[in-house]
Amino acid sequence: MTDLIKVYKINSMTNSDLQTLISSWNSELEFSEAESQFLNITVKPEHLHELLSQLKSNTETSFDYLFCLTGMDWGTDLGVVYHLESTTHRHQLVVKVKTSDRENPTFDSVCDIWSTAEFHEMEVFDYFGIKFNNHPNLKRLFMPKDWVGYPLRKDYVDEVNMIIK
Amino acid sequence: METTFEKNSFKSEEYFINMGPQHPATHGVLRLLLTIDGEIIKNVEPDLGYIHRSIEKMCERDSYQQIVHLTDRMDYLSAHINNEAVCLAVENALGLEVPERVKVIRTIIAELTRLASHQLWWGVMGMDVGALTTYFYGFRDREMINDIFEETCGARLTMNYNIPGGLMFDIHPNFVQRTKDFVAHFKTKLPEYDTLLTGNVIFQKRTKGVGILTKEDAISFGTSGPVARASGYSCDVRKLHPYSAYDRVNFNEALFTEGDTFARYRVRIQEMWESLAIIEQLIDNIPEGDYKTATNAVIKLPKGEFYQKVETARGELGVFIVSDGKKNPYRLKFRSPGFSNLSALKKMAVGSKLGDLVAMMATLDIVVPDIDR
Amino acid sequence: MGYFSDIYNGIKTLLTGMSVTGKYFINARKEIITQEFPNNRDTLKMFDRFRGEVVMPHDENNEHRCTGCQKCELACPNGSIEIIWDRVIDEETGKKIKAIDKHIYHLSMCTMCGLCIEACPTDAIKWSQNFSNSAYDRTVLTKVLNKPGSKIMPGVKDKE
Amino acid sequence: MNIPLSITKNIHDWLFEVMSAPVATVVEKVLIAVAFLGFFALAGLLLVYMERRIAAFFQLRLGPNRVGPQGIFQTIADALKLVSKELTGTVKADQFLYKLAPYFLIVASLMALSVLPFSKELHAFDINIGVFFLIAISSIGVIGILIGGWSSNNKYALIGAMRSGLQTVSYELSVGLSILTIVVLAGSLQISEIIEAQRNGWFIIQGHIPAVIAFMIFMIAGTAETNRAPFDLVEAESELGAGFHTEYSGMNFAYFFLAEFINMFIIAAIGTILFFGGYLSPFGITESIPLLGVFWFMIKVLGLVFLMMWFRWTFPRLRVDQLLTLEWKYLLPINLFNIVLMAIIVWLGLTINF
Repeated sequence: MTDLIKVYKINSMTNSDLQTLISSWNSELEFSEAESQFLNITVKPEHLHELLSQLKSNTETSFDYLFCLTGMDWGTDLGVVYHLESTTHRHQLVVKVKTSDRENPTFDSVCDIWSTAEFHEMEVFDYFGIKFNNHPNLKRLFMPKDWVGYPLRKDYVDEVNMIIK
Repeated sequence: METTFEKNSFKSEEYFINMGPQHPATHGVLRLLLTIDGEIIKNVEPDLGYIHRSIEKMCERDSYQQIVHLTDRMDYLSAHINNEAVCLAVENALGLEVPERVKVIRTIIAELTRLASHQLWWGVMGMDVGALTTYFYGFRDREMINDIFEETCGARLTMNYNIPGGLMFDIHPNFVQRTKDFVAHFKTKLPEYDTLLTGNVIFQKRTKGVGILTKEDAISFGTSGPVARASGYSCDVRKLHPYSAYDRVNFNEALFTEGDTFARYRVRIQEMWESLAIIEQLIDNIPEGDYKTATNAVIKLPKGEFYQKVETARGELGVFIVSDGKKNPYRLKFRSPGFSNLSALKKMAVGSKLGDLVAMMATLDIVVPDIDR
Repeated sequence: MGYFSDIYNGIKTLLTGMSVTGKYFINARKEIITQEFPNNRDTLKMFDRFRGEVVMPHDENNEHRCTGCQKCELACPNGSIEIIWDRVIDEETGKKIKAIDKHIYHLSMCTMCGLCIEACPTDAIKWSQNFSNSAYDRTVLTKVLNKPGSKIMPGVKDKE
Repeated sequence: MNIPLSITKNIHDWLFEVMSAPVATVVEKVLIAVAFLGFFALAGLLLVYMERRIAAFFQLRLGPNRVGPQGIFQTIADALKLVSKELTGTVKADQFLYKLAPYFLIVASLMALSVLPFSKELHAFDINIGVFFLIAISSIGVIGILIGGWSSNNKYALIGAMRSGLQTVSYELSVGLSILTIVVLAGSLQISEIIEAQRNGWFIIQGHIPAVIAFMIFMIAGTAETNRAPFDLVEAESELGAGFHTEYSGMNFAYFFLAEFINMFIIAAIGTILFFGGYLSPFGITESIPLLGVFWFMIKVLGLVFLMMWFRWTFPRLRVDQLLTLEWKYLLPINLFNIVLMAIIVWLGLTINF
């Protein structure tokens, strides 16, 4: 059984190798392994698309599987968390992007890199009001089309429907 | 010389069709906006949210014990596996080691859940392509599993048998015998599934070469579970990131490369055999011991981010917990398998016929509450 | 020649499929899997652990085991349980203790998760095995679990 | 109109005794019409009941068993319910066509019923082109489906109706050609003559290989003609909801529903007449009692109906292009070849006669 796991984890890069490699592309990245089981990269919004497309296209990293795309509200900052996995090397990575602009938060869409992002970004837009540039069809996905506000933001108030314990 | 023949004079007209929210083939309240030219599909646009209950928002309010029962209501056909995902995430975050007995029981029940889900899927798959009788044969076998669940967990569908730290109560004394009876029974019935439907020439014509998803697309669309494995992408979480007792059982990952509807069908039939094999390996070897480890009445996770993935009957379910050290999570995100699988539908369906769409939807095995959450 | 072998194989698979359903048709009387539900309601026995609804067992002296600690109320994810309690003077010790006035249970809001029964330190509430609890009026589903005039069993104490 | 069977002959004589000839003729025609309408309703209800019970047994269920002994009055209760229901429909439907469509369908199946011989000379209408008349009439029904689907102003209904059109146009061919194969053997189009020609062995035995092939093609094409699974694309419930009768309710829906079952009865009856000797008893065991012909006829018809139900509850549905492939690529060429084969066999006298 352990052999099988080994077969599945072939060519995997360790977190420190990944960090060395990725930091050589862009010096403005923040790396962190604290409080998480993955290597976390925090990237500035303007470098987001460039970094992510490089992460996918580079043969050493080749993160071709975006398995989770989460919208986040850190109280002051809004952001998106990308969970990436490589189907060839089987290593995993987390990329975070933040913005403090709560009125009109905007990031670049990653639909052209991973097709799955189209639906996930719609979901993030629906819940957090984060807009994505170059998204083909950005609209409310789950909430009614005329819903006011973004329900998963921490400052969202709805006295009728929400029961606070 | 300019020809007087105008292409436009023969132009066919496209029109919209609302498939759903109430439609027999959408398996719940999913609405598909179809653009159709005759019988040929030009565009598919899912319209979601008809059963949206904002489970993620509710999770931010509830304690960790209370979150578990909400996950029953997401993908209700793999309720136990969803429960397990949250419990594993909380246990890993706390650094809690659950007893061996718990791990084995969880694995057996998870595989029974997978079998029940695939049996229901098989019945409904047959019904979607027009063979109504399969539905009852699938349900006959599923009923035995539901009885096992009801006897041990107290409920047939939304069991809520897991709690962070173990199980709510020990297995029922009849559990082992009933499970063995079921395995013996189902081993005689599963070949019947093949003779009735798999081999049928009409069924094969309906499914072979329909709704092809290439490996590249499967990865790009983030598909997982049987849908991805039918396209040749090996993604079984039970193999890649073993949890519970999956590291000590011997089973094969069902893998096909055709990527069409028939391959997805065969992956699930193959998975039923593998699940039976897993149950057979474990059912005689349930170790003695406690059925749970003690946890505090109020569970507080340490500050940080925790991700746990499990393999449900539909694919990879991810639970992403962001904790700020309080008794309820700061943010909890469910990466549901059906959501990503559904996004690949457009890629598969465009250019095929209305009847094919129904077969594709059947093998995507969508559970709408899992998508809408 | 593939044309004719296609036809032959096609007809063969169709006939094997028909043999499966035909076999069940002949044995139809033996293998019926459905139940005639409302007719067998009286004889239908549910499993011991079946989660029908939450009840509070009382003994012959009309005494229950609930101390009014409200742990079930806290454990409930959807607010199905409300406890109205009061402080009364304990006859033995003379101290003021908590006692329930009403243990209100909203069956209409309950999701049968079982967390309240897990949380109860004195085993005051348990699952009953009754089923088909639907009613035409919602108010019927709001139940008071302790019987009128009931008292706490002597000797049952909160674990503080 | 000659009805020499003892009961009907007595009634005939009695009618002409008590009233003048023109009045008696009218009264007799009305009586026949009433008898057929009654039979139509009764047979429809019985077939619906039979379908539901048989489907239940295939599916390990019990089926309707509450109303009356073994639930035999269930369909009558359902019919009463349907009669009492409100007739709803779309506002923007083409009202005239919308209301006309069910009657089109039901009249077509009733007319086809009139040429069926229930026993020797228990025949309402024995014309010399009987088989031709049957084929001609049975394809009128599709017009009812087409205008029903078209006029209800519903896209699902429209798709269903269009599918029905193309399905009937193609499978009409196969039904006709497979019947023609038997006509080559019988040498007549008159139904009574076709049956009498089978006294020396039913045509499925007389014609052996080509007759068996013709029978298989007839059953496949006949199932397709009646829009039943595996060819129920017209109302494919997992694709189109209810297909062409999506917008019909109450009795209008019931007409469509009953017509489907009567059509099934007619196809099975044609199959019985052409291949299994109609009302003839096996090996002539009850030759002396003509009334038992009704019994044998019904037994054979219900046997074929059961076969069609067996198909329905076993097979998945075909896709619309596969439906056409089956007809034009497989059934039609085989059928043409089969007629030539049958002609050669009849020419060389290779038929099996007892």
